[in-house]
This record gives sequence, structure tokens and C-alpha cells, in this order.
Amino acid sequence: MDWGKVKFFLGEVGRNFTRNAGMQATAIGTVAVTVVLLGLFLFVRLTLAGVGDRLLKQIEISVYFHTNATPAQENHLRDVLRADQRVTSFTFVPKAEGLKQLRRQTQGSIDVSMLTQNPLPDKFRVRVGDPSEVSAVADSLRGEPGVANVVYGKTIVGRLLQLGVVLRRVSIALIVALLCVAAIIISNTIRLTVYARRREIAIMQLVGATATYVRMPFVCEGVLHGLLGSLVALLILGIGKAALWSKLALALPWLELNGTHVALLPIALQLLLVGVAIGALSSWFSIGRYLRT
Amino acid sequence: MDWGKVKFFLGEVGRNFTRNAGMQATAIGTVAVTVVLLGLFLFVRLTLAGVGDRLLKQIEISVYFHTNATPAQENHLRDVLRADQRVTSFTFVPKAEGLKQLRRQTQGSIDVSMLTQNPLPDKFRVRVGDPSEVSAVADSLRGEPGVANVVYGKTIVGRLLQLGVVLRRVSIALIVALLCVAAIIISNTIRLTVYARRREIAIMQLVGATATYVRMPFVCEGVLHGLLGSLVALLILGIGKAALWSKLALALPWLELNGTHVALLPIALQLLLVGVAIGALSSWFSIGRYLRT
Amino acid sequence: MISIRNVSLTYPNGVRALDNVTLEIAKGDFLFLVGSSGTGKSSLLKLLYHDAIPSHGEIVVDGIRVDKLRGARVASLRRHLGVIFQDFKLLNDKTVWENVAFAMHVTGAHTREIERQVPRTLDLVGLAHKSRMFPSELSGGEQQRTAIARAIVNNPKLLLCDEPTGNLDPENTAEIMDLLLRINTKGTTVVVATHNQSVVDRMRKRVVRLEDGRIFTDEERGFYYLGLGQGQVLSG
Amino acid sequence: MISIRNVSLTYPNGVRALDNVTLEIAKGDFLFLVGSSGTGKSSLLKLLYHDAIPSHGEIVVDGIRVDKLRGARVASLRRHLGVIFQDFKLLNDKTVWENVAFAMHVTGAHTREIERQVPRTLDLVGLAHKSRMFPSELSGGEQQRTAIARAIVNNPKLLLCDEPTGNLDPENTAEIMDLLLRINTKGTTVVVATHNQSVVDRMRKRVVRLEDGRIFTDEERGFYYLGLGQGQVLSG
Ligand SMILES: Nc1ncnc2c1ncn2[C@@H]1O[C@H](COP(=O)(O)OP(=O)(O)OP(=O)(O)O)[C@@H](O)[C@H]1O
Ligand SMILES: Nc1ncnc2c1ncn2[C@@H]1O[C@H](COP(=O)(O)OP(=O)(O)OP(=O)(O)O)[C@@H](O)[C@H]1O
Ligand SMILES: [Mg+2]
Ligand SMILES: [Mg+2]
Repeated sequence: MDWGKVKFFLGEVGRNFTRNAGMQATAIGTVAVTVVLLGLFLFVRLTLAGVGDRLLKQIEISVYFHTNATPAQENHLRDVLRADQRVTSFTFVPKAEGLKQLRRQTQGSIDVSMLTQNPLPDKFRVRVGDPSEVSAVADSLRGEPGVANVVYGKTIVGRLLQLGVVLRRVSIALIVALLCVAAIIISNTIRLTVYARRREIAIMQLVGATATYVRMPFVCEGVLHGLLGSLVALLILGIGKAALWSKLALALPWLELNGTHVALLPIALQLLLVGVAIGALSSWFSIGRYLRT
Repeated sequence: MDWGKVKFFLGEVGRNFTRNAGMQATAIGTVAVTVVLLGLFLFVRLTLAGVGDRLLKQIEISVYFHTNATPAQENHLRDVLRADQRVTSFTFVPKAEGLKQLRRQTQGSIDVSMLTQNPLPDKFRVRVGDPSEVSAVADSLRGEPGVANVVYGKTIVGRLLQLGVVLRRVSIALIVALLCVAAIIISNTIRLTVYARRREIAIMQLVGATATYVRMPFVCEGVLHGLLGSLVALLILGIGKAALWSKLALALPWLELNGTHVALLPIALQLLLVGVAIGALSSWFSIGRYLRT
Repeated sequence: MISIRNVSLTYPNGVRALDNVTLEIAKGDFLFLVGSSGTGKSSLLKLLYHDAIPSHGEIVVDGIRVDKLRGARVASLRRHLGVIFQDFKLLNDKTVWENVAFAMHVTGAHTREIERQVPRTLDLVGLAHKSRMFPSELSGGEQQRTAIARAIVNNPKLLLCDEPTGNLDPENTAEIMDLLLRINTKGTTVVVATHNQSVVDRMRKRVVRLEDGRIFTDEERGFYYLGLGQGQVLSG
Repeated sequence: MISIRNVSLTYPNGVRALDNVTLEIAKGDFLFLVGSSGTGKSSLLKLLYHDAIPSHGEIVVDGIRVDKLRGARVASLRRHLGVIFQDFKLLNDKTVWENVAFAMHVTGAHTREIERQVPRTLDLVGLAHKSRMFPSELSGGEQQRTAIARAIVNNPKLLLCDEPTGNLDPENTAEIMDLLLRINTKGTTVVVATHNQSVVDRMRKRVVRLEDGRIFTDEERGFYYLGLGQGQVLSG
């Protein structure tokens, strides 16, 4: 490889860039806002998934014993729960404690003084790591000795799981759609920058440049558009997050947004990759139209 | 007005369009996908708002009487509820019915046979039209004679209301941001189409065309880009809704999506307006750069 | 008609194209501007249609201080003169007919007027049969004649021609020069920047020679080379 | 070197630019192509560098069937010949230096070679002082000389010149023609399409006259007009 040629080639790309600065800035701006959209969407999606996961993890299974269950049966269940990999935590709630809680829940509207005896049984509260296994765990506990009933927010868990599935599908569809949109917008933009220079392309070919020779600087330019545009986008996203995230977390404390960890580096890398790939491909193909072979 | 001139002017616009068909299609495509994004967002926002509203409307206030409340007191409350404009519906739940419901809720885990007497009081279930008035209604009922306790999902209502407020703010911010993004993308695109014809613009001026004269066909072209792009976008959105909406409604029946009425016409008109306005403005301003005055 | 007083022109890149040029051109004059390549002929013409603005001096065309014009006034000036550009400056996405008609449209001419005048003018330059072609479908000489047609279609009071016959064969050149002469005799002031020695020598009109941005000679009824007649050539 | 056999060329818009043209040009020849405007000179040259493809007939340049070439072969052909385009075809966003250097770069020339050859060539056409200017900052003649420099910088075996002196003054024209002659004597075949009668008449080289897309006359050591010498003109 002749170093002079590499220098010439890079110079070529650099000159294109500086001598059409306005046009290049326009293209980069378009790439940037498009990638911002993409990034925003990816980020919202991951955050929502994180929040949803945490909500689902808070779901509890209540395991009620028969009123006449023995302490041995209760200890047996404790062992079962301890042995179950799917169970992340559990607490024992004796019947006295249960009545207090019921009273608190109904906020005094039940006249507990009228009860001659505590009608509630002992119970376990169980948390499960993977929300989709809640129902399986509940079913397995139902058969244990001394257990009268196993209760959990069946509809809620079902709906949340369903919502999760649908959201996942919808968001994959949306990502694909957004990627297409980004590809269309960016490649249209790059196509227009190529169109604006169709005369130069024709001349280069008339002077004896091969199609590849003409194409390479344009493709590099497309890569640069993608790269710089994505970098600008990442900057915007970073600033945006720094400025707004804490406010949002403060406005909706119960979502515990700060606890939702979204890995930013992979998103950033994905966005860079997407920007560069679309830039390169669309230059490659748009210039094809103006190359007479 | 000379009819010949109008004809010439329209011809001018038409010629620009047909003679640079590729470039025009590119611009229209970009406008279209951008407007699709905008439209999708508007639609999702309205749908979410509708669903949220319906969820909030399902919130109930439980009004518990003292166990020794008289039928007269209960009838009085019935009158009060009937008179209250904010209340949309209410039902009386006698203590026997209440016990049945409690038993159903706890799924048999409470040993009701041990109860010598029904410990529950009579109650009213009340629904309020405007979710933000739930707490006011609850407070006003608290003072009525015979009422022991007024209970509603305070945290839930609070959170949902809070979420609604935040979502409204966020979505307004997002709409503004998306509008900016759309404006940037569309105007960059149109700027590039103008850039590609900067030589023609210079020549027109050298031949004696005033800035306005040169500008008008470009602005009309921008309007056409906006108009046609938005129309294509509406078509895409329409087809998309027809194809996917029913599937989504089926996948998440409890969201009752079909019951959520989203007015499409106003969205469509807004999108058209936005497309045309951005198209016109960005042509107007981009050409300004290439007009030497 | 034209009065150029102590005009200098320095381009943004620092090139001094004109250096203290003073020139008076009377109404109805026919003037040749000659001089070697890069000597400032086109620059001088550019000043007259406000495509360049002098660094010093003043320019009056038909009573108007051209160097002070702005905005719509510039457009108005240009509508009142015809310019044949050295590089033609045709609109690539318009046909020959439309290119010529465009110059009339900007003056606000009526459609009927345009439809009468354009074919006549195209006929004059021998392009009637090419009126529906685009510039990219024309030969060099045909493009040049389109540019000529556009410049004369409005019957301008002042006609500026920058190398109007550089791509034309002798017959077409003679015809175009005849045409310019006829336009001149009808009262139009004509300024022709040219390198074509035989054209200049045959016409015997006023000849101004520029060298290095200055006026070198200014002869009534002159030749391309000072004092040398038609058919004679300098050295070998 | 060049063999054009029974070539016709009809453009997509239906214009028949060349009609059954047959022409042989020997290696080392110097040939003038003359004829009135729109008669097919540029079209004939375009065929030789594959910018137009004949509707009928065959074209052989240096042993290669040009009309059959495709893709990278076309680029290779063009790198082996030099073309001065009638409309210059300079790259607007490159300086004079870069425009000329570009033609060398595409041949894969080494940087050292380029840095030696480009200034020499610019010097030959008298543009050394303008090498950092962009085409838009040049006069018409300077643009033309840039185009000439680009065409000759690679020492092509075949040099096609389409109206190479249309924007040049007589002195520059004479210099450029001398330059072409010198290049020719070093073995390069030169074809010049021109309207410049005095250039043709002074050089006394082979003259091919096209009329309406056909070869009208073909004279060794000819004049612009058949049998008429330098300084004489047809009719008036
Ligand atoms: N736009 C410009 N910017 C900078 N320099 C310029 C520009 N136009 C012309 N020049 C320079 O100004 C000088 C005069 O140029 P001009 O075009 O007036 O010459 P000319 O007499 O018309 O030459 P020619 O006969 O070759 O057309 C030249 O040196 C040229 O390089
Ligand atoms: N690209 C094209 N498409 C269609 N017709 C063309 C094209 N180029 C040239 N023509 C037509 O072909 C004919 C020959 O054109 P050509 O350019 O070869 O003429 P020329 O001899 O070079 O003329 P000039 O001396 O004016 O340059 C003309 O009638 C012209 O209008
Ligand atoms: Mg000039
Ligand atoms: Mg030609």
C-alpha cells in the first residue's frame, strides 16, 4: 500500500467534508436527530421493562394453613420453601399478626371486638424470582400437608405477564419499524447529498475513475455522517438524561426509577453501529444510481 | 391577475416536480416516515390517556356505616349521593352481601363458620366521574351521620393521578421534541433539495428574477412535499391501524382498547397541517441561503 | 449609457481583476472588449450587471448607480439588460423554449407576448427546431445560441456579450454578429468581449483593449490588434 | 490508431447526430475536425471515449472495440486517453491543482510523480500562478487551460480536443496549438474539433469536415474551407 495514496484518499474525504460543510452539517444533523429518536425509544423500552420486572417481583403468594395445622407441618413447609430454587424469600405470618393486618387493611371498618375467636389461619408470604413461575410455585405448594389454600393476585400476574409479552412483541416491531424509518431518513438524506454532486460523479468517471474509485470517498463520507451523527445523538441523549432523569425519578418516586438499572453502554454501541451501518450502506447504494458502468 | 401567469407558475411547480422526480420522491418519503412517527406517537398518547382514564373511572369508594346505623341514616346518604353531581353511580351492599364478598375475596381461607355473628357493617360503593375528585367526595361523605369509615384506594388513586400528570407533561415535552425532530429532518431534506439546485437559483437571479419570484415555486414545492408526504403517512397509519389494532385489542382484552375512542380526524388534520407548515417554512428559509439579495 | 469611473475590483481571494478603469460608453455604441485571457473582460461586464461589486470607483448604467443597488433593484436592472454569459448559464431542467421564455416571464410579460416573441427569437439564432430540447441535449454551439436568444428576447437597451461566438463556426458567427449589429442599429448599446480577431477586424467598431486589469488602448473603428487590419496577423 | 467504420449515432431523443461515418486515423496523426454548429463533431469524439455508444457500426481505438466496452474497461480506456471537453467539465470543489492531479491519481500514479508532473503541466498552459484557485475563481480562458492541462498531464497516446481554444485569445491559442503540435511530434495522436479558421489554416494538417452527421470532405494538409488558404474568407 502506497502511503501517499492513503493520504490522498483521506484528503479527498476531508476535502469533501470541509468544502461542502453546510451540506455535511445538514446530513449529520438529520442522522443525529434520527438516532436520538432511536436511542430514546430503546431507553424507554428498557426502563419500562425494568419497572415492569420489579413490579412483578413484588407479587406475593399467600399460603394459608388449615386452622388445625400442626407446627410440624408448618416447619415442613418452611423446609420446602427453603429448598425451592424459585423462591427468593418468604415470611411466616402467625394468625394473630394476620388479624392485625386485616384490621389495618379494612381500616377499622370490621368490628373486630365482636370476634370471640381469631377466625384467621397461620400463613406464609412467599416471593418468587421469576414472575412467570409464580403460578407453578403456587400449584406445587397447594399439595403440601396442612395447607388449606394458596392465594396470589392471579389476574394481576396474568395481566402483567400478558402485557409484558405483548409489549415485548410490540416493541420489537416498533424497533424494526424505527430502524426502517431511520434507514429511510438517513439514506434519503445521503442520497440527496449524492444527488447534489451527480455532476462531479459523472466528471470523475469521464476522467477515467472506476466506479469503486468514485464510490469509496462517498462511502467513507457516509460512515462519517453515521459516526458523527450518532456521536452527536449520544451527546444529546446523555445531556437529556442528566437533565431530566432525576426530575422524573422525583416526580414518580414509587416507580423507583433510580433503582432501575439500564445499561447505557450497549445502547450507545448499538446506536453507533446502526448509524455507521446505515450511513455506509446508503452511500454505497445511492451512489450506484449515478454511476454509469 | 393574469391567468397565463398562474398557469405558468403552476407549470413551473409541476415541471420541477416531474423533472426531478427521484429527488422529489426522496423528499416526500422522508416527510412521510417522519409524519408517521409523529402520528404514531400522537395516537399512542391518546390511547394511553383513554385507557388511564377508564382505569381511574373504575376506582370505587367504600362507605362503611356504623354497625348500629339506622335505615334512615342509610337513606339519607342515598339522597346525598343522588344529589352529588360528581358521583356517577353507587350501590348499597348490605352486611350479609359484604360477608359473602369477603369470603369470596379470601377464597375460603377465613373460617367463616366460626363467626357467631356477621362482624361487617352495611356499606355503599360509590363511583366518581372525575378521578381527581375522588378524595374530595370521600372527605365530604366522611361527615355524614351514621358513617363509620370511608375507604378508597388512596395510594393507587394518588399514584395514577400523579402518573397521569407526569405523563401529560412528558408527552407534551415529547410532542414538542418530536415536532422539532420532524422539523429538523424535513427542513434538512428540503434544504438539500434546494442545495442541489443552487446553480439554477443563481442563474434565475442573474436573468433578473426577484428573490420572491425564485422563491415561490420552491415554497409551493415544499408545501407539496409536506402535503403529499403527510398524505402518504396517513395512508400508512390507516393501513397500520387496520392491520394491527384488532390484534392488539385481542391480545390485551382487559385494556378494552376497542372501547377507547381516539378521534382520528383531528390527528390527521394536525399531521397534515404540521407537514405542510414545515414544508413551506423550511423551503422558505432554506432557499434564503442561496438567494443573493 | 455606461459610465465607469476609477473602478477597481479585487476578488475575495485577493486577485485584483480591474485596476482603476475609467470608460464611457455612449447610448447606441457598439464596443468590443478585447485582451488576453484572465485580463478582466468578464469582470468588467460582471460589474455592469451587479454580479461583482467594485472595491473602488463608481458605475452608472442608464443613470443608475449600479454599484449601490440592492435587492429587488438588482433584479430590475438585470431585467433591463441582456447578458450572454461566457459559460452560457442555461437552466438545465428547462427546455430551450423555456429558458428563453423564462427571461420574459421575469419581466412580467404577457403569455401572448411570450408566445409570439420566443419562437421569433429562436428563429433568429437558428434554433427553432431545437426548442423542445434540454441544454444537455444540445451541441456546444446550440447552447451558446440559446444563451444569445435569451439575452436578446426582451429587446434590452443594453446588451452585454461575453465571448458570444466562442463555440460557433464562422457562418454562425457571421450571422450572430449581423444580428447584434441589427440590434445595435435599432438603438441598443452593445458591448462584446471577444477573442475572435476576424470578427473584430471585419466590423470596424470601437475596440477597447484591457491588459492586466487596465485599459491599454481605446480606438474608434479599431482592429483587434492596434492598427492592424483584417486578415493580417501579429508575428507568426 | 482509430478506426471508425459505418458508424451511426442516434440519441435517445431521436436526433441522428452521425450518419454512416467511416474514418481511419493513423497513429501519430494530427487531425482537425471541422463543420458547422450541431453537425456531430462532439458526438464523434464522445464515441471514442465511450460517452456515447453507436447505434450502428464499430469503433476501434488502439486495437480495442470501444463500442463493446463495459464497466472497469471503460475507465481503463479513458485513463489512456486525454480529453479536452467542450464545456471543460472541471470539478468545482477541487482546485486547479487538484483537478489536474485527479486525472493522475485515477491512473494510480505515485504521489512523487504527481507532484513533479502537475506543476510542469500547469506551467505549460500558463496557469502555475492559479494552481490553488477553484474553477469558479477562474476566467473562462483559465478554466479552458485547466481542462487542457488535465487532458495532457498523463501523456496520453490519444488526445481528443473539443474546441480547445474557444475561450482563448490569439496568443494563448497559438501557444496551446504549439503545445499540441509538440505533443503530437512525440507520437501522440491528436484530434482537434474546432471552429477556429486561422488555427486550421495556419497548421496545414489533415482536415475532416462533417456536415449533417456525414463526412463531407477529408483533406491532407487542408484548410478550414476546402482549398482556401490562410487569411482568405468565404463570401463576406
Ligand atoms: N469569482 C472570482 N473569484 C476570484 N478571482 C476571479 C474570479 N473571477 C475571475 N477571477 C480572476 O480575475 C481575473 C480576471 O478574470 P476575468 O474573468 O475577468 O478574465 P477575462 O478577461 O474574462 O478572461 P477570459 O478571456 O479568459 O474569459 C483572472 O485572473 C481570474 O482568475
Ligand atoms: N446528449 C444529446 N442528446 C440528444 N441530442 C444531442 C445530444 N448531444 C448532441 N445532440 C444533438 O446531436 C447533434 C450533434 O451534436 P454535436 O454536439 O455532436 O455537435 P457539434 O458538431 O459538436 O456542434 P458544436 O460545434 O456546436 O459543438 C446536434 O443536433 C445536437 O443537438
Ligand atoms: Mg471571460
Ligand atoms: Mg461540440
